[in-house]
Amino acid sequence: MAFDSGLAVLVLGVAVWTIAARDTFAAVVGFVAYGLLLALAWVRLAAPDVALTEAAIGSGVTGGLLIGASTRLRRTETAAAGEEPGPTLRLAAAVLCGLVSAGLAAIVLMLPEPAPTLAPQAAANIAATGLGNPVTAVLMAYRAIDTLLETVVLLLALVGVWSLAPDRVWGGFPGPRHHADPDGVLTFIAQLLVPLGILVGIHIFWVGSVAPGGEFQGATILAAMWILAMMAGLVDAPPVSRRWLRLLLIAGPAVFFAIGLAGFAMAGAFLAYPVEYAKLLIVTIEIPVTLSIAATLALLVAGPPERAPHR
Amino acid sequence: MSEATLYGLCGAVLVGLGLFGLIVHPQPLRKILAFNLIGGGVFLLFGVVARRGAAAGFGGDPVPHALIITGIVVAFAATALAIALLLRLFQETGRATLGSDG
Amino acid sequence: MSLALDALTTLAVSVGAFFFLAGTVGLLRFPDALSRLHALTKADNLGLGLVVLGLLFQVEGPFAALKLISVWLLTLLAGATVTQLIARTARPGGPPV
Amino acid sequence: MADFLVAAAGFVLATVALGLVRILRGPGDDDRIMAPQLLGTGGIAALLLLAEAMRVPAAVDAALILALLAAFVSAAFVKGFARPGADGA
Repeated sequence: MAFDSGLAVLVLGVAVWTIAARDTFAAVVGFVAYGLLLALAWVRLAAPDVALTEAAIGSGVTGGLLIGASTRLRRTETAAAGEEPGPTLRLAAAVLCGLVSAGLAAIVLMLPEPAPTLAPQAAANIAATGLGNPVTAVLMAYRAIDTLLETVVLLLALVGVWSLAPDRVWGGFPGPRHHADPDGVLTFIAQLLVPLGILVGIHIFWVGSVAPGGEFQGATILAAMWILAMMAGLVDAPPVSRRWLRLLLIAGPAVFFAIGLAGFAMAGAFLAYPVEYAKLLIVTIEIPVTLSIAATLALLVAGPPERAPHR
Repeated sequence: MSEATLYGLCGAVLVGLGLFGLIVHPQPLRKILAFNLIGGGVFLLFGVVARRGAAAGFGGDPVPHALIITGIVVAFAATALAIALLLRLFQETGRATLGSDG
Repeated sequence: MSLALDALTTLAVSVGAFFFLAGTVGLLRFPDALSRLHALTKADNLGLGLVVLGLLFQVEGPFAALKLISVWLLTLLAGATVTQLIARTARPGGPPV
Repeated sequence: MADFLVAAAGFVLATVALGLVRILRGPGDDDRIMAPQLLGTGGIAALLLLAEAMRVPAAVDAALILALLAAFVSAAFVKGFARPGADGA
């Protein structure tokens, strides 16, 4: 309990810092710390699957994305300083936000007893999926349509990002070209970490069927390693018009959707799996989904095309 | 007070803090940061509901856990899109604020 | 037997925690960025190593032990190289990254 | 044993938090780019201790992820600083 109180105070402390820091870069550093502390909180709340996701996405990849943006926008900081709202507006905002917090806190204190739960249903039906991890079972079986739509949402976000490219570079390379310095430290780090990271990513994905982990966490690590290789200049980002890239991006949702449709024939409903093949089908979906998510996340971080394609 | 309640109260305060940042910061990047803070708070509130639903040998209700994981990934996608929009705005106008420019 | 193992764990983890404290003290007291970086990485990596050592007395099975050791090795490798990178950036007029 | 390990995790976290205060205050960014390194190591130690204390082996996987991504975030930091504002725009 003392540990939890201390952790909660720390989380609130870095949150206040993230809001109050003068310098945007300092605020981003606070946000990375926030994600990491939340990952610890998720372990304490007996949600290791969420802890893995938070450590990978909430802190890691989002942190990398925000840092890139904050260093690019550095010069605009002073210009924005004059546009801060006056004391009256700040006070009104503080009162409003205090009320929102108080309302939510009251709800937390008044949550029904005993708490409603779907855990017994999940436990009763997990055998039908052949999986050992209830969270993966929920993601891939009972709420599979959510997960299918989520992969589509990621693609839509990527289409949104790409659509911001100026016409002359449409279909070109995302982000600046980084050049590898053969003796550089960054090159060395990338050469060292990328293979290890790919291994860890596959491990996290693979254990997801029986233990905490799964396609989102594994895919995020793979994405981070691809971005690291791009930053170090070991590989260039592919032009977004490449056919193999487009195929890679839609492979996951397409296979997911196809097996979902096959569910009508095999088990009488969309995304229903026949019991004897459930695990095989789920893994068949998960492998392309992992690769597609990894590619989508990496390209979301890489941003819209900035350099015209070679012709 | 149980530890779940403690984290729930923490989540409630985080939502308020993030909302405050979202309102008072003029820079869009700070607003994006604040929005992600709110997200963390909301997920924590969800996690408390999950933790209280511990049953059948699970440490928490797996259904909210799955929803939180979905939420974290979608929040990332939204953040990436917002940042791309912001950088494009900066590229076009040389400014990175949304203020009244007339 | 388990009492002896527990005692070893307590000892190693305590010493490890002490090194984390030492790292923070260095961070607070040292005068410039490079020496603070030095204090931070050396002391904290040693602290983490001792924590891992202490936990090795508790784990069941060689696979779990191997995993703990690989977490430490990965941290060491990544830490050592990234620290180089940070130091080059922190040092004015240092060689390019 | 579990109580001791949780207490140790709390202690490590507290020292890291103290260091974080120093780093975040700056004034320069030289110190701030150390933050992922500091947090990474301390966070990994806390996660490993909690994994054993609470019998959640998956927290070791979280530590593994953190070890990788702390390096990734540090690299992103340094990359951003090596050419401030040089790219894009």
